[in-house]
Amino acid sequence: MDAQTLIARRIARELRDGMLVNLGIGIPTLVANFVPEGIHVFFQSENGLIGTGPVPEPGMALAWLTDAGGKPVTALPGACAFDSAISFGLIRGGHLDLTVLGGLQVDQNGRLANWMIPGKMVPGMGGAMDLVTGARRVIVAMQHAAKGRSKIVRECSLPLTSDRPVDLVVTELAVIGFPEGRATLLETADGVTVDQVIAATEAELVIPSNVKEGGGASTSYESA
Amino acid sequence: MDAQTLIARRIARELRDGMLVNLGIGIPTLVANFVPEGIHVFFQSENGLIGTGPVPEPGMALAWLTDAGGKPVTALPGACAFDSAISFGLIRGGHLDLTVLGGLQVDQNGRLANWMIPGKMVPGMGGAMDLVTGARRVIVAMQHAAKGRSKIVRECSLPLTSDRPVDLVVTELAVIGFPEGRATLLETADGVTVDQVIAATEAELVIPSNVKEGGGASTSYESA
Amino acid sequence: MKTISLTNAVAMIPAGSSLMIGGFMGVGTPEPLIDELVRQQKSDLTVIANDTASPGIGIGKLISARLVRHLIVSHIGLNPETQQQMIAGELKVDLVPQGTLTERIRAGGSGLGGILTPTGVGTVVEEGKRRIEVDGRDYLLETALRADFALVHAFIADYLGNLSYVLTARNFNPLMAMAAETVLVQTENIVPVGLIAPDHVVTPAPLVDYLVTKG
Amino acid sequence: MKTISLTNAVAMIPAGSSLMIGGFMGVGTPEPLIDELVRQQKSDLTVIANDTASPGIGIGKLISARLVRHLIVSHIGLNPETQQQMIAGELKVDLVPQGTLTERIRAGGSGLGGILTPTGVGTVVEEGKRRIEVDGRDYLLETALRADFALVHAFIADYLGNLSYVLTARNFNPLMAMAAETVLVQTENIVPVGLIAPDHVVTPAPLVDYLVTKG
Repeated sequence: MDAQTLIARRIARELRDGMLVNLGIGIPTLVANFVPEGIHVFFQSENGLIGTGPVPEPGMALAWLTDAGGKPVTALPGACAFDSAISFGLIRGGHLDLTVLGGLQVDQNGRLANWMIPGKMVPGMGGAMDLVTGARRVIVAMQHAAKGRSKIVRECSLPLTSDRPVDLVVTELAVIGFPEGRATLLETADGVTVDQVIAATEAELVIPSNVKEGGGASTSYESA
Repeated sequence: MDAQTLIARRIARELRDGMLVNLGIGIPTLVANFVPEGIHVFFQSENGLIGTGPVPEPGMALAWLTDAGGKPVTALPGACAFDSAISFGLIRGGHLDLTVLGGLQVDQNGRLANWMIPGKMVPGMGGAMDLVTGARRVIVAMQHAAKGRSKIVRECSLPLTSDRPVDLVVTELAVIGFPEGRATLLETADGVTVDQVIAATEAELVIPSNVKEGGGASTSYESA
Repeated sequence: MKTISLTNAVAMIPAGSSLMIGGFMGVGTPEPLIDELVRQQKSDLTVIANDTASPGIGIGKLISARLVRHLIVSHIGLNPETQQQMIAGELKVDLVPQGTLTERIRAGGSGLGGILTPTGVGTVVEEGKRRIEVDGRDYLLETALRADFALVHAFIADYLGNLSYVLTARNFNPLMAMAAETVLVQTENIVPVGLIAPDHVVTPAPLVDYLVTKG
Repeated sequence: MKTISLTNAVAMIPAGSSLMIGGFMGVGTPEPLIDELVRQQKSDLTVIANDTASPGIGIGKLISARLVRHLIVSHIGLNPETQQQMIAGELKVDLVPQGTLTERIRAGGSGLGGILTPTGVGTVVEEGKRRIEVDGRDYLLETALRADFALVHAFIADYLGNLSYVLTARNFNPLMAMAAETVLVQTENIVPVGLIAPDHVVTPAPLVDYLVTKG
C-alpha cells in the first residue's frame, strides 16, 4: 500500500455514523473511498453541497455539480445545495464534526501551517482557516517528511493556518495527538517502530507507555 | 373621505414603478389599495414575503401565508419567500425603496418615535427600528394630533425609533418634509389653510413661499 | 434520522432551559411542541423568538401558563398578557429590534461573535453596548445568541432530516436550526430521501437532531 | 424587468470599476460577461471573488488579459498566472479566508458594518485589524465589502428578475446580488412570471437591475 492510501485508510477509521465531514484536496479526498461499511457519513464540499457522491460516469457530468476543485462530482439521494455563507456558517459554527486537511507543517503544540510558502507558493488559504478554526475535530493527513525533512516541527517556520491546535496528525509512519497541548505518539504504522518515528520527527514527542506499536489499532482517538 | 383614507391616498402618489415597499400595520396598510394604475410595486412583508396580494377569498386562506400581523394574505405571481435574516438584509441593506410607518411623535428635525409609551404601552419595536434606519425613504403616516395634542412636536418625549430622520410626514392636514433637517410644510390638504396647519402643530414649521395650499398637488417629494 | 415522540421530545427539555422557538405571530411555530411544554409544565424557560403571538396561539400559550421567566423578542404588542406580566415584574423581557435579533441568532449559528448594525444607534437600544465606528459610520456591536434547544417548524422533512419550509412559515426557523445545541423539528410531512430536490433543501439534515413524530 | 444586451451591459461598466463576480473555480461564473469584459478591454478592475479559476476559465481570462489591478479573493492556487502577476508586483492581491469573504460580502449587502469572526486570530490575517473580545473569546472585526457591479450567474430567472440557482453554481452569487450598486445577471433560462415557486426563489427580483440577453 502506498503512503497516501495508508494514511487515508487510517483516517477513515475515525469516521462515525451521522458525521458531517469536510475533506480537503489531496490525500484527504481519498478518505471517502474507505468509509466503514454500515455507517452513513455526510460529506460537505465547501463550494456548497452536502452529499457529494463519486465521480460521474462518462457523459453524465454536469458543469454545475462540482467539488471544491471545480471537478465534476455526483450527488447522493438526500444531498442539499446552499450558498457560500451557509457553507461557512456550517464550518465556522461548529456544525462540522470533522475536517481532514493536508499540511505543510505541524508544530509540537499542534498548530498547523498549510496555506503558503512565502515568496514561493501562495495559493491562499481558501477555506482552510475557517475549517481549522471551526470544525469540532481537525485531522491533518500528510506524509511524515518532505524532501527528507520532518513536517512535524518544533516551531512552524511557515505562516499558521489557525492558532487553534489540530486534534490528530496521521502520517504513513504514525498517528500523533496533542493531549495537554503536546505532540504525543499514539500509534505507529504497521512495521514501524517507536524509535523510527522519533528519528523521523523534528518535534519533541511524548511517548506514553501504552503507545500502540506496529499498527492494527482498532479504536479511534475521538475526544470524549 | 375619512382621515385614514386621505392619508393613504396621498402617500400612494409617492409610489413609483418597480419600487420595493414595506407598509407598516394600520394606516400604512391602506396605501396598497391606492397604487396608481400602470405601475408595478413590490410589497414586502417583513415576515418573509415579497409580492403580498390582497386578502384571500373565503375558504382560500392558507395558515402559512400571512402578513406581519399574522393575518392571511395571498401572493401575486412572481412572489418570493425568504427567511427573516434575508428579510432584514433587504431592509437594513438599503434595498427597500420606501417604508411607510405609523407614528406616535415626530420631532421638528424629523426623528420618529413609534414603538413605546413608557409604563403604558410597550409593544416592542418589531421591525420599525431597522425599517427607519435602513430604508432609502421613510414616510410616516399618522393623524396630525391625538387627543387634541399635536403629534408633530418640538422634541419627542417618547423613546426614538432611530436617529435617522424620516423623509416625509403625511397627515390628514398636511404633508411635511425635512429639507435641511427642519420640519417644512410642503402641502396642505384639500380645504386646509396654512394657518390651520400651523395652529394644529406644536413643532416650529418652516413655511416656504411655494407651499401648495389646499391639496391637489400632483407631484411627489421624492428626493432626487 | 432519529425520530422521537412528542412526549419524549419535550421530556428531554429540562425546566430552566433556553429555547429558540420559530414562528412569526404563531405562523411557523411548532404548535404541538408548545402544547406539550404546557402539558408537562416545563417552567422557568428562557424563550428567544420573534414575538409571543397572542393569547391561545403559539408562544402565547407558554405565556398564559406562566412558564416563561425570560423573554428575548422583538415584539409583544399583540399579547396583552405578556405586557401585563412584564409590567408586573413577573417576566423579564429584552426587546430587540427584529433585524438585530435575526442577526444575533444567525451569528450564534454561524460561529460569529457578533455583528455591527446601525440599527439602534442613538436610541435606548444602545444602552450598555459598544459603539464601533467603521469608515466614519457608527454601529452597535450586537453579540451572538445561542440556546439549549431550537423548536423548529418545517413543512417537509425527508428521512435524513433535510428540511424545507413554506411561505411565511419559514421566518426564523432556518436560523434557529443552526443556533441551538439540540434541534427538535416538528414537520407537516415526512418524505423519503431524495424527494426534496437538493436546491430546495433549506436546512441540511446534519443540523437536525430529532424529527418529532405525532403522539 | 430591464433586459440588456451583453454588449450594452458591459459598456456600462467603466474601466477602474469594482466588480463582484460569482463562481467557484469558474462554476457559476457568468462566462459571457467575462468574455465581453475582455473583448471591450475593461481595464484597471478591482475584482472581488472566491478565486481566479485557472487560465482560460472564468476570472482566469481577466487575469490573462491583465485587466485586473486589485484582487480580493480567498484562493489563487490553481491559477499560476495570478501568482506570477502578484509576485511580480503587477497585481495587488488581498487574500481573505473564504468564510470571512462570504461574511464581508453578506455584511455589505445587508447593511452591517462588519462581523466578528474567530477565523484568522493569531495569524497574519490579523494584521491591521481590530481584535475584539466577546464573552472571553477573541474575534477579528472584519468589515463589509461592496462593489460597483455584481456579475451574477443564475440558472433560472423569471421576467421580473426573480432568480434561482443550481447546485454548486450557487456559491457566492446570491450574496453578491445584494452587495453591489448595479446587479447584472446572466442566466441559462428566462421563464414567465409565476413559474418559479415563491419558496424556490433565492434572489428576489427587486435586487436585480438587469437581465443580460444573448448577443
